[in-house]
Amino acid sequence: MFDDLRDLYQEVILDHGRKPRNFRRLENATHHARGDNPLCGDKMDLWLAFNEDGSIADAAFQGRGCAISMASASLMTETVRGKTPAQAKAMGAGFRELAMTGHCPACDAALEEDMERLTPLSGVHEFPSRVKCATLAWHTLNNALDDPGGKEASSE
Amino acid sequence: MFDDLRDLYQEVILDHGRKPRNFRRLENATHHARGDNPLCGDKMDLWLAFNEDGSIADAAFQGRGCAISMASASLMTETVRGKTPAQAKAMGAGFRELAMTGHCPACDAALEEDMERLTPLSGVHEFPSRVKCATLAWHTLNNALDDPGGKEASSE
Amino acid sequence: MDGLSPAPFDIAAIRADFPILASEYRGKKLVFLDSGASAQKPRQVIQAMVTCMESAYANVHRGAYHLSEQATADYEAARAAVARFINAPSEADIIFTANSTMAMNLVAHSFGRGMLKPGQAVIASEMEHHANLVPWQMLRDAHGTELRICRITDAGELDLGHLAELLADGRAGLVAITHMSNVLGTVTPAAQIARMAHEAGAKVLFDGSQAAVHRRVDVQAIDADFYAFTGHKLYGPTGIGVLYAKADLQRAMPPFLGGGDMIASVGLHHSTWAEPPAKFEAGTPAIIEAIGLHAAIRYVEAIGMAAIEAHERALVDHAMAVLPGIEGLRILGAAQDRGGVFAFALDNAHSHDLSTLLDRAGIAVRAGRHCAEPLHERLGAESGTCRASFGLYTTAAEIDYLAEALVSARRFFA
Amino acid sequence: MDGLSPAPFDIAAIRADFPILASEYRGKKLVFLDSGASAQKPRQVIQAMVTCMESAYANVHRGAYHLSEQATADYEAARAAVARFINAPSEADIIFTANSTMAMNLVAHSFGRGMLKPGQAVIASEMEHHANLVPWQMLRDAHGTELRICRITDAGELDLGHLAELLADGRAGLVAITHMSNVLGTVTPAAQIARMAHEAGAKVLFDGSQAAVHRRVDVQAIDADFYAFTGHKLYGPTGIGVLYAKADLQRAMPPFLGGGDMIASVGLHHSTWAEPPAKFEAGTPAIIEAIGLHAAIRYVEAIGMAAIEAHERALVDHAMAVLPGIEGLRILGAAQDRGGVFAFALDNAHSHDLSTLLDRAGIAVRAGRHCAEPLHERLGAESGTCRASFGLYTTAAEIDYLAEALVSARRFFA
Ligand SMILES: Cc1ncc(COP(=O)(O)O)c(C=O)c1O
Ligand SMILES: Cc1ncc(COP(=O)(O)O)c(C=O)c1O
Repeated sequence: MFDDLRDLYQEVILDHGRKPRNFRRLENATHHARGDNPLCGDKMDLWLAFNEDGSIADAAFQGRGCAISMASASLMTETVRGKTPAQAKAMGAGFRELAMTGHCPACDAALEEDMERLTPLSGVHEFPSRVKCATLAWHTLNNALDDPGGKEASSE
Repeated sequence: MFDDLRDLYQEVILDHGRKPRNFRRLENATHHARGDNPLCGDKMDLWLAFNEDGSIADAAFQGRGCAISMASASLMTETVRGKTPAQAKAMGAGFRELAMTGHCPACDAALEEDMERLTPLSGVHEFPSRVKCATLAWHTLNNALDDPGGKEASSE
Repeated sequence: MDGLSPAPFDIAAIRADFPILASEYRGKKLVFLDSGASAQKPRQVIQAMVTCMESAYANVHRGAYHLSEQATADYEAARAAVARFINAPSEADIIFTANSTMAMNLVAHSFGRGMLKPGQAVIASEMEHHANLVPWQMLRDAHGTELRICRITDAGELDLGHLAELLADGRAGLVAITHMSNVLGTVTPAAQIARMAHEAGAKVLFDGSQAAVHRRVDVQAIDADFYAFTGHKLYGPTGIGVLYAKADLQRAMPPFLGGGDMIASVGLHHSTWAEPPAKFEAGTPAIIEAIGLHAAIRYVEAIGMAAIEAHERALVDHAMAVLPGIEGLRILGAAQDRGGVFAFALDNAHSHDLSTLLDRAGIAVRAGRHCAEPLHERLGAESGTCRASFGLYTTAAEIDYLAEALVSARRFFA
Repeated sequence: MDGLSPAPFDIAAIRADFPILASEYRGKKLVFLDSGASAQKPRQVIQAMVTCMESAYANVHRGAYHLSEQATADYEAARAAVARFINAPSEADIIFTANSTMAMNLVAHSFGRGMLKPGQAVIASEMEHHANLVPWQMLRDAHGTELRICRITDAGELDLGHLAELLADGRAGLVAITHMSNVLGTVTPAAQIARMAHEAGAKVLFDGSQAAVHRRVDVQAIDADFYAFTGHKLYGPTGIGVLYAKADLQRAMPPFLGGGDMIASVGLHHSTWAEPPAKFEAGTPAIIEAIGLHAAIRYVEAIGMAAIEAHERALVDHAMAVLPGIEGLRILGAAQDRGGVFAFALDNAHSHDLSTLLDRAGIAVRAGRHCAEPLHERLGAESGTCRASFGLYTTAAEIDYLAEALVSARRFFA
């Protein structure tokens, strides 16, 4: 009945949605933020720890949400590891573009490989009310980077 | 251009409108009320004095208003003279009926002659927003009779 | 058949009155199960609004020319129709607002700030829509009233024993309770609640946003002090709501918004207020929308509220026969008396994912917490539910189709 | 003609867009000179509302199904169009309300009670509509602010010297002034008023209910903090108004009404608010009406605000050339900069009688004091005036016909 939705719910999304990676509280985190999607009431906590060179050593999250938002957060925690804050933000910008339009012409070669890991989520662009589910994790990441103390982000 | 409006603005109305009778403050009044038509902002003061037998000895008014409301007040002060409060109220009820419907089947024979003096105003029934202009004086009369102290009446 | 029987409930003819129900999207027929959020509009309502704008439009209450007199008469006729619809003693008891949220806020400001004293309490319940909860929180914070929350049972019914406890100290000034839950479908025993409130010296406000659509409401029979509902859920346009308020309360309450039409006279420094209900209707009212609401009331009354209620009861019975058999499906609440609204969750699908799937099947349901967060917490459904809600155009076949789609959805996420 | 010239102002084509203008009453063609109270609606607006109800209707912001996504997109597109229309920096600066009266009341509550301190002053003027006066009286009485009234000159212009005096002690927190008088047509020097207010540390609110219809408004150019207008005067439906408010003020202001859609999260006892502008839009908004307003904005922009202004200027010039010659006719005010609105009185006819006569000639004008009692007192016109106000469909021939009717009316009452 829903075969044409396999584009949106690709196997990797269902998999990350069911078994999100890095789904835990990060004890040695220096940065934390809370994300909130008022539309569905989903919430997530994101923690970051850094290497001495300033790159992200570890990212982990906890929360509840739909398959899309869980998968997006899970994939994000995997892809931002080793990135500098600037790189992570650039990826977030690219991802938002991807989620809203289905592609990201601005994503330059340096990001390409990492962005590819995120492309399974590009199907949301056809579902305007679901775009926020996909971008919530990345909004929360931005907030954690800008304000380590833990301000609330919303995916508006 | 406005010949068909002669039904509403009969000569007697234009005459009473221009030169309202009993247009004065009544020094020996025992009853007073103030009437107010919020739609056009017109206001009037009505005073009553009584005979020993309880009938109305004198009625006078002051205020500003359109030709209809001035004429109606003027005619009222003339017709209520000599009436008991109950009779005056019955006339008021009859007049409201007249103003709203164009006739007053309920007006019994006793009132007939006095009501006839008021029939020039029956034309207002075709002008819903003007009915209040015609009835304001009678509302104010009711208030003066019920509450001699001078509460505000509105023609709603 | 004798002449007094209600007209048979001709669902095909009714559906033909709603142009949008014939629409398709991605090759799927629209199955609209979100009438509880806002109902679709029959052509009679659309036509009434068009006619007003094409041939009888002007501002009301202000003009002495025939077009304005006509519009005023039409607007006031809508008020009279609303009064008859809920059996208000007089059309003067009907205040038009922008929606029921504004109706509740009007009570919170004019009655709450104007007539309740700091230290008095407002009682709401765990199953209120945010529109009947947030205004009382704001009143508490601004005015120093207390907010007390009446519990519900696990079945989703109001816990009347708890209500009695909350009323016991006599400090409650207002009981503000839904007449029908927008999540559980629970219909509350309004007459009994009003009796309890009145015996304890409190006034009572019913949020009838849902109830007025599904049942015949009689504000005198239940002895409501305030009763609120909203046009767009009753097959009328957006932009118009209703507050019924008893005449003596309207007289005693200070106005809410200031402006034109609500005054008797205005000086630069002091003004006096118009008589109710004008006192509570500041500015140009929703004229076209009142006329649309009038047409909507005419529409449902031509069918008959009893017939509508019977139709929806049959749909609920059908849904409750068909759906609980679906594996992994949880339906919230189990009230004895329930209207055509219910929330559900699938054990392996988030409400948001589920609604995306159902949408692809053509089925419109709401996902989330339906402006009732506390209720979802109370029932252990923090991450939301899907909600199906019926209109007078809903069919049993649509419910069967929903059931089928739910079975497929569960398989999809397996 | 180069491609950049505005389309010629084709009055016949424009009039053909307004179905009601073809109507007759008692054999007289409608001459509608009451657009200042509420304008008539072009078929484009009517059609947009019909299309919404027939094929794209659902509640907004709440559903994850395509119909609701569509309605949400349409509703938000209306917000974006309003933002462009008044050159707001962002669509997030636009709050939809029920009308401009509610917009002013929102400011009185959220900014007035929320951010002004007792003892601070609000400055309004002698020529305000009640909607921009009564809320400040009510705020004074509830919150302890002072209300100061800026005088106008005999010509009906704002007395800027007096405004400077009222601002001098630095205690004013808000200047709330009309951008165009609904009685005199006076257009106020908004940029200058804002500059004076800001230099004295006050915010400024413009009541643009009339101005937005007759002029291109640029809230950034005049540096308005708040700007209010109303849909039904701009050829849109009733039930919808607009409040522009600067982003930092929106963030700082507490919400006004509580309910759904204006919250971020709700607990039984505490709630947090959504981001602006949602924070100020409680409950189901006027969806169909926002879509109608969008169509109205598209309509006037296709003609061009500059062309509309030029047309109305020509009409005012024509009226001021023709009417003052009529014996016994007084026209109120004589501002340098005036829009298509003017009030008049005949020496031997009360405004109410006069409007009844004009109505019989097919001419719709308003009689009374036009929700501006204090202004009428100020100008020695306590018993009211008639007011003629122009729309983009008004013609010079209609003004000539008015002049003719006034001459006859004077004779009638002679
Ligand atoms: C200058 C002015 N302000 C405010 C208003 C009030 O507008 P509304 O009745 O749509 O709230 C009007 C119109 O009545 C007006 O002309
Ligand atoms: C029970 C209940 N109360 C209040 C409301 C608010 O109605 P509106 O959004 O029209 O103000 C709703 C609908 O959203 C509702 O279902």
